[in-house]
Amino acid sequence: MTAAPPDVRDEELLADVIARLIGDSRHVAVGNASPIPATAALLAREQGNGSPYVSLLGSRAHTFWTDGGRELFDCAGQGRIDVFFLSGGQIDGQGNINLVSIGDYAHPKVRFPGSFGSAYLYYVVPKVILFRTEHSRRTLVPKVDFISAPGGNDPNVFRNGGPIALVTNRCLFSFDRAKRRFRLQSVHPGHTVDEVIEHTAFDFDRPDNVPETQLPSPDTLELMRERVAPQLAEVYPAFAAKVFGIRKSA
Amino acid sequence: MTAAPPDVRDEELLADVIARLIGDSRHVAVGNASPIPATAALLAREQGNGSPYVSLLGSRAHTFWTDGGRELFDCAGQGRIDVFFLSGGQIDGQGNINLVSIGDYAHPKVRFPGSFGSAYLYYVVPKVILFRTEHSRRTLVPKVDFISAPGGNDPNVFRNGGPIALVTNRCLFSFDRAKRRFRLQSVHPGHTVDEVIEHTAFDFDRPDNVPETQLPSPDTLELMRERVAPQLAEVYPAFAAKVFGIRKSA
Amino acid sequence: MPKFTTSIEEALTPIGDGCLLVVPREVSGVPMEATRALIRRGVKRLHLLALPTSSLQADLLIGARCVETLETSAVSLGEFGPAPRFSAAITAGTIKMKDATCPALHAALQAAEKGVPFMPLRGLIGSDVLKYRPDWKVVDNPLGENDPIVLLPAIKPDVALIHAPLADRAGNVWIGRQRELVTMAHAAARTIVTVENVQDANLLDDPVRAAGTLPGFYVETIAVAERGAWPLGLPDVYSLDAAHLAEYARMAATEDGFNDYLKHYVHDRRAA
Amino acid sequence: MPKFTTSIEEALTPIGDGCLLVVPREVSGVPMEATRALIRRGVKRLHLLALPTSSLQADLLIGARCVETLETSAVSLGEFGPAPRFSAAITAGTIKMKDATCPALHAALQAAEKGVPFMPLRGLIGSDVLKYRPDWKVVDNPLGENDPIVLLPAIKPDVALIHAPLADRAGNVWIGRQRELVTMAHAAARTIVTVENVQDANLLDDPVRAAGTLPGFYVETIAVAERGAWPLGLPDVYSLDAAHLAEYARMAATEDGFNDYLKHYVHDRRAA
Repeated sequence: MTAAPPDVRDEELLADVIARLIGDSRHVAVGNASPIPATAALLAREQGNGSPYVSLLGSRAHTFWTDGGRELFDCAGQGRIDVFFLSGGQIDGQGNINLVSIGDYAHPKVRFPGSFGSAYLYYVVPKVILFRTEHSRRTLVPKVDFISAPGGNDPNVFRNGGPIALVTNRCLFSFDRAKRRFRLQSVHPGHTVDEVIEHTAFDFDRPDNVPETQLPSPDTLELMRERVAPQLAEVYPAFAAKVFGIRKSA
Repeated sequence: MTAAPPDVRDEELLADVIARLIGDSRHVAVGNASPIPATAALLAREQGNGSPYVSLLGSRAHTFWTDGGRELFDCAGQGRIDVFFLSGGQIDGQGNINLVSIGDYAHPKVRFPGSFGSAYLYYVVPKVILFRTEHSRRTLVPKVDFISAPGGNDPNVFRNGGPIALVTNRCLFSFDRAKRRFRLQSVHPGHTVDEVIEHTAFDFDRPDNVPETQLPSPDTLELMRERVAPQLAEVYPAFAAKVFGIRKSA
Repeated sequence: MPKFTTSIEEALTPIGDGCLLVVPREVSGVPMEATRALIRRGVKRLHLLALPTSSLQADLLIGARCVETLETSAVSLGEFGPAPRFSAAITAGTIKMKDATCPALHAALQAAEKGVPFMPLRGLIGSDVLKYRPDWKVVDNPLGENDPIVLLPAIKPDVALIHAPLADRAGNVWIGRQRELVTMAHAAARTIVTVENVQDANLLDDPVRAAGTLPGFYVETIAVAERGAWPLGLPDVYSLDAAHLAEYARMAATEDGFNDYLKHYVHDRRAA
Repeated sequence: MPKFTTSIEEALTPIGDGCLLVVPREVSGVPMEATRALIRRGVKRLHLLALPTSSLQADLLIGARCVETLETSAVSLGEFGPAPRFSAAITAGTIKMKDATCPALHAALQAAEKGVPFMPLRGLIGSDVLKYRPDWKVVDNPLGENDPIVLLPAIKPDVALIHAPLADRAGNVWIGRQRELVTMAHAAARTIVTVENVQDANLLDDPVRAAGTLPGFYVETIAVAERGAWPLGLPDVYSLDAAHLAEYARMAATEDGFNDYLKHYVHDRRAA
């Protein structure tokens, strides 16, 4: 992905897309090793004059936890986390995610770290944003080999959360919880619908005319570069240097 | 109760009786405002060279809690409290205790503070010692008006604790969990079996010859007066002064 | 996120008539100044949940007719005797009493803290505490066999009201060992805090202080109330006012005496 | 009550072959020196429960063939990549894996802490995590209607093994914000602690320190292990050794490389 206008970096575009998905929320929690979602959350906070409250789980400075490892999950169970991010070694067309293994679970070909908190948070966080930069038939599959967390449930199952969108390096999908299907919302500059279809192994809905993903506005870019980047540097120094530092020195 | 030998105080006799009931335990917890059970627990610890571990719930200095009000109950649920003390506005012949009210629960004649933790601790603490100095037909009744906690349960109900004895100002009863009945073990010096029968409104078993409650040995009295009393003074200064302080200055 | 209010009255705004209000036991820091402010305002029909017991606070609110339902394991003035207005209200049948046992209330709030609909608890079976709690249900342990066990529905208070020694400007509150205050705040929709002092340094920046800190994230409003637990004590800060509590026990023995106490120590005191 | 041992090896005596051993996540203080001592001793058939995840500790124990069953929500070296010995053991089928999700492990230990046979948890239904856990049961919420919910049986570890910054002579251990260490100690039959330092002053005598203290009452044995979490970090004390972890990831990529690592950093290091 190299075709965004020269003055907008891919990371900036993706962070802007995610910030718009976050929208008007009270509390966004971002998992470890997620610099782009972290950028988006901090951007949303700048745009909202301090709201939403942002927790960066990777960092001690940007979290308030004092009740041990259970507090994040208790907090979500209390309805106090509105937005969270999940990914997957595989993601399928029904919004199921796989963080466990490829092949037969009993004798897997590939083993991933594990499901972490996904089998709970996917159900109780109202807006879960799926983020996977690698957009390929290897990652976006018709059916995951292992369901760490399902995209939906029968109506009698208690669930007040789930996926709202899937953001990749090529496009933005929204997720229709009723139909349990993704819908192509926009294609990032420099990419095409045919390319998205070619590299996506699951079926998805799309309008006749798929718009191009909107570029960050000049104001948004300035906020990201001037206000967000310095905060980010505390938790993701390498990322902040690579994405924002260079430009600053330019 | 005034007839114990002049050199042994009633409180000393009762504490010695209770200390023998505590016997060989790991952890004795004593509730608020219980100076005689506290004396007994500290005496047992002196006799056991530091074992059992003693928690005096009234005092911050003599408890280790750092997990809030639930820790006492969690600790008991973990099987880490071996001996506890309970009392009752009414205690009946089946070992049921009443800490709530006299008369119809919906329109009581007398209201007591409430059941506290008894409806849980009575089930999970292996040795619960009932202690009620007032031994009368008003307190020791055929059937309690309200069961804060029952003396026993059907065999299928999870229960690894319950009453082992009832200590009053007149005598010591043991409790037979299988029969759910009290048995008169000994009558304190200066009291008689007929007197116990007269002042007890529930039926109880008794041997043909009821022994007199054994007096504290000279060693025990010395331990109580020299080693226990000073520790006690920290939590129960008035009691320690009245029971032990006077004698010391004598 | 917490709002610092200049008056205790303003901080208490979220506590409306009929509020399900959870308050802590005497040794955990009881917001007595806030309690007097609620009585002055004339709050009505409280469902008061005292975790797991109460003393002067419940007796005052009951005597002042602020309480419709009381849910707790015991109310007593401890060494100062029974709680006279509580006893009078129960025998007169003027409040609805939901008798409980301490661990059941802790567990029911932990259920709300964890976002689960119930918590199991041992004990209780065969007691009249259970008999008079139709909301508590005995089921056969689904993971066991012929093993009856009680399930307690989660309790989600509208408001948790607590008093603590110290807060910082970010609204973090130091609660020390009083961990049930954390559970109360997690379980309740909103938490109101009065504190003795406010410091500039952020409590979460000091790992030692942070260990005993309730994050401001959970706090709605904060007001300063020096000696805000008086005449009760605040653990590790000041002890209770024994003379005053003895006077309360004496005055509150009769309704007239209690009303004199209210006039003198709750209403006039403010005017002065 | 806790026993201070002069050697870490002696402190670890309660951990026998087949032990159900619970250990904390990387950010809560991982007893790595104790882990190396267990490997040197050649402990076998551990049921390792990592609350709720693990990194180097699980990978080392698995590679050294100390683990029969692993129960956790994830194993990874984080920024240093996947956990190579874990991945190899799973694909080779040499360990029994009980996949979980973080809040389920926290809840199952809290059940043991509270002495209840199970805890309910939302989520999970429709996931393969649940499908492969026959010990987790879906029931219809007895307090609800047509409301399926998962019940998790309590987990009572034989031993909890933790590393903390500080203890006192009475065996009280300062754990700060790492509250799951308290839950682990409450849930486990026995708790073994290694610490960086031991101080004379009793931690419980200082209300500020006490708030973050695990009482010695729950502790079986304590040994001093300076930099006992190395090469991992200890929160608020020291950070991880990135160079070493990168070297581990490189060496452990193959079994031979891993064995060289064991020889050099676990076995010889001790001899030296």
